[in-house]
This record gives sequence, C-alpha cells and structure tokens, in this order.
Amino acid sequence: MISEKKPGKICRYGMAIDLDKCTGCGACMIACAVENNVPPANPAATDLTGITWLRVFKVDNGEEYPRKESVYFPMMCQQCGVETPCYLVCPQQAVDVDPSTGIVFQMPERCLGCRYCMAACPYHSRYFNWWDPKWPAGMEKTLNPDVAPRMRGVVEKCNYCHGRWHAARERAAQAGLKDIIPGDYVPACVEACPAGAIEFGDLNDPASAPAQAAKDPNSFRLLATLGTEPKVYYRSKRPWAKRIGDPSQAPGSKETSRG
Amino acid sequence: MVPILAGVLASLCAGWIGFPRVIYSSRPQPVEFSHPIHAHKAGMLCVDCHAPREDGTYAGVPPLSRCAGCHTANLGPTAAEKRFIADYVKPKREPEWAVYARQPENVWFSHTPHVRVARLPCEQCHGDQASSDQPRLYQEDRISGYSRDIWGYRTAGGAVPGMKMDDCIACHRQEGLAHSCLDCHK
Amino acid sequence: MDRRFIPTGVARCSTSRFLMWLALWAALLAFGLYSAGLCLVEGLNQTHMNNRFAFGLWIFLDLTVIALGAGAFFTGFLLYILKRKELRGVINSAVVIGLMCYGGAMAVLGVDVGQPLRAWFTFWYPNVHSMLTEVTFCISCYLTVLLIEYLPIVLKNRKLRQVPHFLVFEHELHNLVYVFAGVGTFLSFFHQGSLGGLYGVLRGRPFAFREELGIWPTTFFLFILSAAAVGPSFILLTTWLVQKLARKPLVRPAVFESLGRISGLLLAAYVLLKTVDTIVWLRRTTPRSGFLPAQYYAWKPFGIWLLFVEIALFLVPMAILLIPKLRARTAWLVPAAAMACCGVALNRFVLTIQTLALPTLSFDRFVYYLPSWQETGTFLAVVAAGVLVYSISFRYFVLFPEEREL
Amino acid sequence: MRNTRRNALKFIGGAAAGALLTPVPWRLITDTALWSENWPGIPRPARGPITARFTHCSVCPAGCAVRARCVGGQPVSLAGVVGHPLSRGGLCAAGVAAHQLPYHPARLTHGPVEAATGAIARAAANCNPDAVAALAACNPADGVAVLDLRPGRTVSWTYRRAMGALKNGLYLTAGGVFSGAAVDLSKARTVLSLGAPLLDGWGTPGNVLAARAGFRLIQAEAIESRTASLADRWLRIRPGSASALASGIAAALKKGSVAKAAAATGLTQQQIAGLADELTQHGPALVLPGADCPEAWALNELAGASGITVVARQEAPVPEAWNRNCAPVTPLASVADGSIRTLIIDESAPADYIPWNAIRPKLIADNPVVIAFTSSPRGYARHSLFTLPTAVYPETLEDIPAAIDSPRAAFRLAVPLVAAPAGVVNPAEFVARAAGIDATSALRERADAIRQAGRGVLITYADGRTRPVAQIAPDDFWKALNEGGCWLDTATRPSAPPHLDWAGIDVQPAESRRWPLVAVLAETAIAAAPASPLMTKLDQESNLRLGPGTAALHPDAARQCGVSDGGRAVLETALGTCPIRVVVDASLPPGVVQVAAAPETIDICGAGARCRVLSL
Repeated sequence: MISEKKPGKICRYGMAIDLDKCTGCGACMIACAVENNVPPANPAATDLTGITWLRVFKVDNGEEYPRKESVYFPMMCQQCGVETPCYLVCPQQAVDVDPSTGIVFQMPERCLGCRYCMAACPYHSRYFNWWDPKWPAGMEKTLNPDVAPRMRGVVEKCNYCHGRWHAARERAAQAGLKDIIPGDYVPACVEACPAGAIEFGDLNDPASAPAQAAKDPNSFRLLATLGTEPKVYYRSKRPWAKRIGDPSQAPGSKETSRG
Repeated sequence: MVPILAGVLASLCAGWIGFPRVIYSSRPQPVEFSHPIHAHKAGMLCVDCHAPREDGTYAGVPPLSRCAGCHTANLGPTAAEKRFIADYVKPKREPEWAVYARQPENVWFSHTPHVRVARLPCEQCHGDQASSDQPRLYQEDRISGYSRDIWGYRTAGGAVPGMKMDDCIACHRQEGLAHSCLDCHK
Repeated sequence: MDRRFIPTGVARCSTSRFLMWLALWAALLAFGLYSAGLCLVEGLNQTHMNNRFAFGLWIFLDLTVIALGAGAFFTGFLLYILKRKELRGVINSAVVIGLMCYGGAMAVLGVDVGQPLRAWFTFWYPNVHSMLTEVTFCISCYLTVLLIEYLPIVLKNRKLRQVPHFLVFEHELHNLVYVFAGVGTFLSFFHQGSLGGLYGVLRGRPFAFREELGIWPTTFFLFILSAAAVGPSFILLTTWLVQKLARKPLVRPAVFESLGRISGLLLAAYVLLKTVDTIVWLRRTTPRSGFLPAQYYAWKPFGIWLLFVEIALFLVPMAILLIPKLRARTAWLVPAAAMACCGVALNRFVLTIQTLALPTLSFDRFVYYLPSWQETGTFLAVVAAGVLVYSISFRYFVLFPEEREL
Repeated sequence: MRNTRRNALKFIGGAAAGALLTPVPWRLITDTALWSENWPGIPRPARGPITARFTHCSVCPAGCAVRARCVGGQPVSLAGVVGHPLSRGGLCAAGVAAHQLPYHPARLTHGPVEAATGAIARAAANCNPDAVAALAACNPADGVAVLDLRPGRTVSWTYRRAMGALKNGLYLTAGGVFSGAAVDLSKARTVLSLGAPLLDGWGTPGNVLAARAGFRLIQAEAIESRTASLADRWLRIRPGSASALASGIAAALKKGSVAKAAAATGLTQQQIAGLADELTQHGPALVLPGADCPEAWALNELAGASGITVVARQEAPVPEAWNRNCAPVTPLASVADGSIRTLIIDESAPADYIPWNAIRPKLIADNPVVIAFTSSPRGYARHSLFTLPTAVYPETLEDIPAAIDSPRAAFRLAVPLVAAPAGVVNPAEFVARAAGIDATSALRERADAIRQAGRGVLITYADGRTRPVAQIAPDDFWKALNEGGCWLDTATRPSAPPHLDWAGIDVQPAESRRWPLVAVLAETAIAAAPASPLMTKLDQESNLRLGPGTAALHPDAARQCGVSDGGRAVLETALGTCPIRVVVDASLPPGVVQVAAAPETIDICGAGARCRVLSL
C-alpha cells in the first residue's frame, strides 16, 4: 500500500450468504462475469482452467436417499483480513489490500503470472488466464468500462466488484461527498441474486448484514481455523451444513456429484 | 584507452540525444486549432466547449457538432479554417483528435471528484492550453503505445505538467488521500 | 583436429565420437527448446497445469536441481573455508554442475511465469514479505557468482592461456576465489532456505505450513541442511558417472570417501531434525490449523507409504555412508549416494506436488495432474543443456586436476 | 588511432559499458513490459455517458422487468427492477447476460434463403407480401397456417387477423393443458410438483421465490433435480412413473385402489394415499405436472384447487375491431394430419419447443413449405425450407403477456435497446402484408384499448410510482410503457380454468431390453433459444448445470453402456439419434440418462422417453 495514512471513513466490507436461500440458479456467476469483463470459456477450458470469480458448488451431507440433503454453496474470494496469504506471498506487490475498504485486489498489469498466490490460497478462488481472452465478434461492445480486461498469463479474482466501488465514489463526488453513500456500493452478485441469498455491507457497521451474521450462531466462515479472518460469512440452519467450513471434514471421501 | 572512451561517448550521445527522438512517433493534430483565438478573440471559456456532463464526468473532446455550431462557413480568412470546413464540417467527418492525456486502460480516473470536490483548475493538470496557438505534436511511445504526456520523459521545456502515475501520487500524498494502488487502479 | 584445445597430459575420445555424443543431446535440446517456445508463444495452456495445480513439473524440477546443485557451493565452502584440501580434485566439476543446475532452474522459471516480460518487476517492486522475492534475488546473485567461478576454469584452457591478459585476469580471479566461495556460500544457504520457506509459509496449505523459528518456517533450515547433505552425494554420483563414461579414474578414492562421509554426517543431522519437525507438525501445527493429520494421507495415491519411503531414502544412505566399511566399497557408496539424491527429490516432490494435490475444503475434490509433452520437453531441455555444457567443459577444460597424476 | 580488430573490440566494449549509463536499456525493458499491458487482442471497453434504461426480458415468457446499465446507449449489464410486483427484482442466469444475445456467434443475421424455389424465396429476400398471398391462395384445398409458440401477444392477434383474412388460414398454438390457465402461488399452502422444475426457472423466477415461503413443496421426481434438492420433501419415484403416480393420487382422491400406482412408482400405498390427504387437508393445494404427465393437471380439479390456486389466464384488453374476422385459436393437436401446405413458425420469441415429430404429420406429405422466423440455427431452422432471420432481445419491440404464474392480466413491452442488424425480418409485418392487413401500429392500438378500458394500474420503474390508468392520458400511457412501465390489471374475481376431463392413464411400458434407460430432460428453462456465450461459466467452467449437448449417467449405467466421463457417445430413441458428451454423475439413479434440453434432444426424446446410449 502507498501510505498508512487513512483519511475518510474506514470500512471492512464483507458478505453474509444464506445457504438456505440459495437455489443454485447461477445468476450470480453470470452477473459476476458480465460485470468484470470475464470472457467466455476457451473451447478447451474445463472447470479447472476456467475463470469463475464466483463459483456455486453443490454440497450434500453424504447421506443416501431419503436422508440426503444438499445445499448450493457460492464461493468467491473470502477477502482474508489478516495474514492474507496471497498478499504476503506475491513477489512484486501485484496483490494489494486497501486499508480503507479491506478489499484484497489483484493488479493484473503488475502480475507476472508466477501463480504463487494461487498455491497460497486455501479457497482456490484465484484464477489464471491460461488463454488469451476472446469475445465473439461484436460482444466486446458489452464490456464494462469500469473494469480493465485482463491479458493472458496473469492471475485474477473477485474484488467485490471494485469498479462499482469506484463508480460509487464518483457518485458520492457528484453529491460533493468524500465518502461513499452507504448502500450505494453493492457487488453484482448481490444485486443479481433473485433469492436475496447474498448480502453485502461494512463489518465495521454493527447494523450491516455481515456484522449481524458475524454474531449469528448459525453462521460460519470457511477454514476460519487457519486464522486468516475471512470476511465472508455463511449461514444455514442445517447442522451438517454448518460443518462445511470446518477443515477437519476435508477428505470429503464421498464421491462428489455434479453440482 | 582511446577507443574505449570513444565507444562510451558514442553510446552516451546516442542514448541521451538520439534515443528520446527515436522512441516516440509524432503526429500533428488533424486541425490547426488555436485556443487563444477562441479564448481571447471569441472570449469563450473552457467549459463552453469542454463542458462536463450533468453528473460532472468529462464529456470528452467536443464533437464536430459543437464546432459546426459556429463554423458553418468560414469565420476567418485563415487557410487552416478553410481546410477545417472543407475536410470536416462539410463532409460531417469527426476530426480524429489525439488525446494527450488518455490514461492506460487500468487507470480509473474521473474528473468529478477532482473538479467538483477538490475544485482543481484545468490548468493544474492539463497546463495552460489557452496560450498554445498551435496544437502540440502528439507523441506516442512506439513500443508501449502510451502518450508521452502520461508515459515517458517530460515534454519539451516541461510546458505541460506530467500526467504520469508519479504526478498523481505526489498530489494525492500531499493531500493525504493516498490509501493504496486501488484508489486509482481498476 | 581440436587437439590444440584439449588440456595437455589427458586423453580424450576422438573428435568424431565426441561430436556424435554432442549431436545426440543437441537433438534433445532442440526438441526441448521447441516445447519451451510453444509455452512462451501460445501461453501456458500448452501445459497440463491448472488453477488447482498452479505449479507442476517445473517447480518440482527447480527445487530438485537446486538442491542437487548445492554440491557446488558446499564443496567450495568445505574446500576454501574449511580447508578440506582433498576436495580440490572435484571443485571444478562441482562448479560446472552447480552452474548447470542453477542456470537450468532460472531458464525454466522464465518459461513457467505467464508474463516473462514483467519478471524484472520483482527487482523493482519487491515485496519483502515474499519468500519468492528472496529466492529470485539470491538465485540470480548466486548464478552470477557461479559464472565468475566458472570463468577461471574456461580461461585455464590451453589455447586461451596464450592471451596474456586472460592469464593475468584468471590469476586475479583465482586470488579472489575465497571471497566468491564465501559470498556463494552465504547466498546459497539463504536461497536454499527461502526455497524451503516458499512452501513452509503457506498458511493456507496446512500440509506444507510449518511453525516458525524466528521469521522463517522450519522448512527454511531443513532445506539448507538437506541440500548441504545431498550436494556432496550428487558430486560423488556425477564424478563416478563421468569416470565410468571416460573409462578412467579422475580423482583419488579418498575424495569419494570424504564426500561420502560428509554426506553421511549431514544426513544424520537432517534426519534427526526432520523427525523432530515432522512430529511437531503432526502433533501441534496441523491440529492448530483445524486439520487432522489423517487427511493428508487419505487420498490415493498419496498414502502414508510416501512418508515412510521418504524416511527410508534418507535413513538407509545415512547408515551406509556412516559405516566406514561399507563406505569404502563403491558398490555400497554409489547406490547410497543415489538413494540420498532420490530422497531429496522425493522430499521436494512431496512438498510441491502433494501440497497442491490435497484438497483444503470439505466439498473439494482430489485433482490429478500429469505433465504435458511440452512440459516434459522443457524439462528435458535443461538436462540436455546440462550434459552438453558439462561434456564440452570436461573435454576442453580441467575439471579434475588430479586426472593427470592418476 | 589505427583501425585494428583489437580497437574495434575495445570500441564495442566501451559502447556497451556506456550504454548502461544511458536510459536505453532500462527504457526498453520497461516499454516491453508495458507493451504486454495492451498487446494485440485485448479489447478496449468503449466509454461514454452512463444511463439506466428499462425494458422487459423477452427471452422466456416470464417477461421479467429489467434495468439496463447503458454506456453511450449500449447496454453493458442487466439487473432486475427492485420491488416489481410480478418479477420481484429477479432475473435468471440467462436473463442477466441476455444483452449479449445480438452478438451470439451462432446467431442468424441473413437467412439461408433458397433462391431456387421462386416466389417464396423472393418473398423472403425482399419481404414481398404478394408472393406469400399468391402462394396461399394458389390452391384453395391446402391451407396456410401460422404456428405461434408464445400466444397472447399483440403479434399473436396480428397472426389471427391475418389468418382470418386469408383463405383457409389457420392460427395454431401448442395447446396443452396450461393454455388458458394460470396459477396463483401466493394462495397455495401445499404444492405437489410431479417433476416440474418449479424452483429452476418455472414461471417467473422472482415471483416463485417470493411465494416460496408460503407453501410446502413436495417434489415427486426420479432424480434429485435442483427443485427436488430444494423441496421440503422429495419423493424419489421410478423413472417415467409420474403419470402412474398422478393416477394413483386421483384414485386415492376418489377413494379407489392405489395398488397399481404403488407398484409402478415404487412408493408405498400409504405414501400415495398420504399425498392425496395432504392435498385435501392442507389446502389450498396446487398440483404442477411435469412434462411427462400433463394430464396430472386435472388433479387440481379433484383436489378442489380450481378457482383458487388454478384460475383462468387473464388477457389484456384488445381493440374491438380485432375480434371481428380473426381466425380462432386452434391447438396443433386438433389439426387433421396432412392438411397444411404452408406452415409459418414464429420462433422469434422463444417458448417451449414443440418436437418436430408433433408438427410434421400435420403437413402435407410431399414438399410442404415451412417458413421459420428465428435467429437460431438450432430450432426449426433445421426442418424449414426457408429460414428468415429475426431481431433478438434486446433489439425487438414487442409485448409480453402475463406469465402462467400471474393470475392478473399484464401488459409490458420489450423495447429495443440496440439497433437490429440490416436484413432481419419482422414476422408480424411479413404475415400481415402477406394477408394484406395493416398491423404496423398494432401495439399502440392495443395500448390505447387498455387505456380506454380504464381498468388497472400503471407502474413506472424510473420513479417507482403506481397510478390508476384512468388518470393517465393515452400518449403518456404509451410513453410510460416505452420508457419502462407495466400495466397491471386490478385483481378480478378469479374464474375457473377450462375444465379438463380426467383421462385414463396408461402406465409407462415396462423396461425393454432394447431401451434400458429413461431420458429425463434437464435445464428446460433455457432450452429454447441459444443463451449468452457466458453460460459456459455454469456448464463448462463449473459443473453447476448440464451443458448443451451433454448427458449425465450413473457410473454403473455408464459402465454398462461402455462410456466414460467426458467421452463422446450417441443417444438413441425410437425417434432417432443425437450425439452427446457423457458426464458421469453418481447422484443419478442408474436407470436414467439426464439429457440437456435442446431442440435437437427434444426432437428425439420427449419427456420420459425410453432410450439407450451407444459409445463411439
């Protein structure tokens, strides 16, 4: 970061995701790709080489019918608050954490594509551009001017739709304000979710949904035991679903089914 | 010893005098536009042509329609104007202006906070254009493709303040506005 | 016809045979360069790496060759700093091997990154928290040192010695060799360590994450030790191999003896510390991060057997190398050295590949990875280049000063 | 200084050393690094004034309200309209990226018009109406028909008027049990879905989700579909036994025997009886039939849902004049075989795809003329003689009638956000001119008729206001509809839907050796039209959905068929074959192959068809 001096409001943006509400429709994934100028898949791409800043998994309790239960699990960068693994390992400061928003950001133009950050990320929520980005002829007209398209050979990931943060700041400036108008900055997935399963807000504001979720006994964070203070809270009333975030479940020896 | 020194000298000359000339490709602006004539003779203000949108964002280089508003026919005797009318106004062809200050794609810049909130005068970043009787050559780095104003050595005589990242950071630091790279990068 | 260049007093095979030998490896090199070119031009989609296996064969190669190449600095350290004169017989050879290993590693890293044109950013905008920054700085510095150490060997060539300036220069360099050895040792210790740290700091990958001593994870020190231990073994191995190929003794048996003993002693130290570290890791570090040690070995083919094989690959050679009777016999010595080298290779493999293969999330799945032919080709290019340079050096320069007397 | 080799070398050495003291090397490595920021192939997003525009999504019959973020007039992202009474601010995955449809690589922009076949070809090329009229009139014995996949639109009325004007013109719809009926989910307390994708794009997604909290959902289905996994209770029945279950429930409601049904479905008699009880005791109930058991719709009548949760579909008022001399609505099924010579299929507004084998018999045997209006090569374009390219959302101006889950009539417009490419044909204009009627201002006339009726309210999105229509001037009404507004009828007293006779149900034939598997169509919501290329995020770059051309099998079934994950294979039914890519999925029952719904697959396997998978 450039300076420790932090004028204006200090936020810690986070998310609260209600697994009991998510229907796995995938609107959030598409909205995310549209918002952030993520290109359609290369014909050769798979779910291991594609780019999905936000990915919805289907997770079940490993039981058989009729006891079988499933939830849909939206996964994006968990925006680790301390000991941010990717931020610490990047050799040339291509990953930055904004002290005024807590957002972990990848700067593609600085990235040399060593992928050390991907090895460091426990959530596999960083994606590498294995191919040159390509849009069908004419479709580049629909690109979002607030987000810079990436080039081949760099890493990218969810940054809470940082372009929208910029836009919100500009709108604040129109009103002559220095700080973003609360509620004016909302990531695309939150806006797109027809079930209202994803909520977004400032963890420093006790009234915000994530701050509430942080206190909710039904909510958990992924791999919280690693001590990286992720800022995405998941919530479910199903007891087995609450254990999804617990790494000791990790062998997941059950044969994973298609989402 | 002599040949060695000769070699050093040769590359010093080439590197410091020749190279800066070679690395940039230059091209003139399509129209010999004179700010002073418009500013002083016609007594116009910057915002008369470079008007921001109502939301404060910069509307870009004024379109031909803005010029054609007055320049329906020759207003003056100059050959430049004759050419302008003939080449652009009559055939309704937009002049392909080269923008000195065009930032790289990964820079998120908005005039709104700088003009509305910080109340910076245009000159602070763009320099005193009103006195430039002849538009400067537009110089572009041959390899990186960036304008000389935003990337490279100071332009001739430093008449124009730089618009490089360092210049932005310097001001933001001074104002205590600098958080991180994310302030301006997208 | 190249007799004029071959050092006096040594016999070398005929030019034609030598050229045939070169052609063989040159072909392999060409294929490898083509593969590497594909990866650079078409992009890394040419490999079978993916978002889960962000690193693959190449990183494993880098870590391994650099561990093996440690023989260069460590022999130098023993010879010039600890004054173990008997090692003078292999020092030149060690330097060349080191140069090859480090050069190869750097070259592969250049292909491995997605935007090689920006690789130098690391020097300009370094992130001091990152182990990779440390690695990049140290390796590139040490590579320069190796080049400087390699220079006198080249300049000693019969033909080049005729240029008076070169002779003087070579002599000056030779006086400075202690300095370089010192610097090289320091740098090497440091980056062998940071290579270990590379994975030891990965808090998000509990399989690799280790407790910290000072500001460094334990793998930092373990890597230094394992590299120092295996380096001499590798020198031993290569020297023996060259002897076989050249069909004549190149060094005194005492050299093997001494290399073996050093290797054995250090292996012992390594095994001891590694054991302690493994216990701390399984009993303390892992539970703290919320994982169960059992998970690490729940996924086939990476069963617990891998751990035992790794232990065996260090224990057995250690035993052999520490027992003078066995050590004295080549039939025991060489296989032991080979095992030690395999051991360090496996250790690097486990830390790189297995770490990435293991899922961290409860709904995660185990991912398989097999390198593509382009990856393998690039890998082979490094080997081929190494053999080529070594062969040429062996033919025209004095890699084994004692060769004449034997 | 003598010009010797040594001096030359010295000079070069000096030059090399000197170069390091100049900016040259440093500037070059920096520039090349910067070049990698904008090397060829990286697109530059256009900049411009950012505005919000409103429209309605016409990708499916739901017609969700859309707020488009436009840059210089070009939509760059879509979102729902928060608080909308029908779509509740929701958009589905396909709708969110629908602004990219005009740039779909597979889109038809100039149709493969067959020049050889004289008149109609010219008609297609320059939209010359006389040709079609002549063609229709040429042989009084044979008819010309329009097949409308999305009835109830103003365009539909244009077709009816045109066909009425033409000699023996026919206006055809898919028909089916849903036609003329609507459901009111807000009133339902218990919903029994026999494999209907209720929570996976059925009806208006936003509306279904909003009502979800109010009812208990029981999903009877062979596979754990998205809806099944989200339902309050999932009853796993035998593949293809939904009809049997329906008949069982019917029997139970009539206090008959359910033994036969129990045997067929694999459920216990108690379970089936229990379902019947739930429908009657925890009412109001609603039964939603899946594609393979439409007749189960009649259960609603038995369960006393008629007039409460199941009502007659309301339609917005139409000008009086239109009702005079307009062709009646004829269900496709009721047309005599071999009676249509010229068939015009309007596929421009995608809806449920009718398998070709249901259409072909209705055409005369030898060289019938089929004209398809579509933007996709995947649908009827494969069967038509002439394919006329049409505009796609968001290029079109058309209205969207109330969806099946809206008991109130509604009128909303999909307005053009981008210009249609040259060479596309407007189906309504084409048909109208062919019939010699004028329908250019049909939409406006309809709007005026609605305004005149004076019922209902106008909701405007920009200001979020709701006003009675009666207070609005006709011009303002029309303007509001075009700038983002929706007319909603006042809640009229719900009338019962058309009575549906209980048909005796034939239980699926027992397993046959030849056809060991039952085909279950998946992803039916977005099957009709090609969706944005970005949908690869859902099927190719993740495994959230079944991608086009793929079929999922249980590992055992795959082993029996000799196919493996990711392998190529052929799906064969009694009706034909189509190539598929195999996905192995342990969560499926062994007897099922889950096929991604698409015209190609729907053509060969209707719902619950028996099939087999052959490896290549």
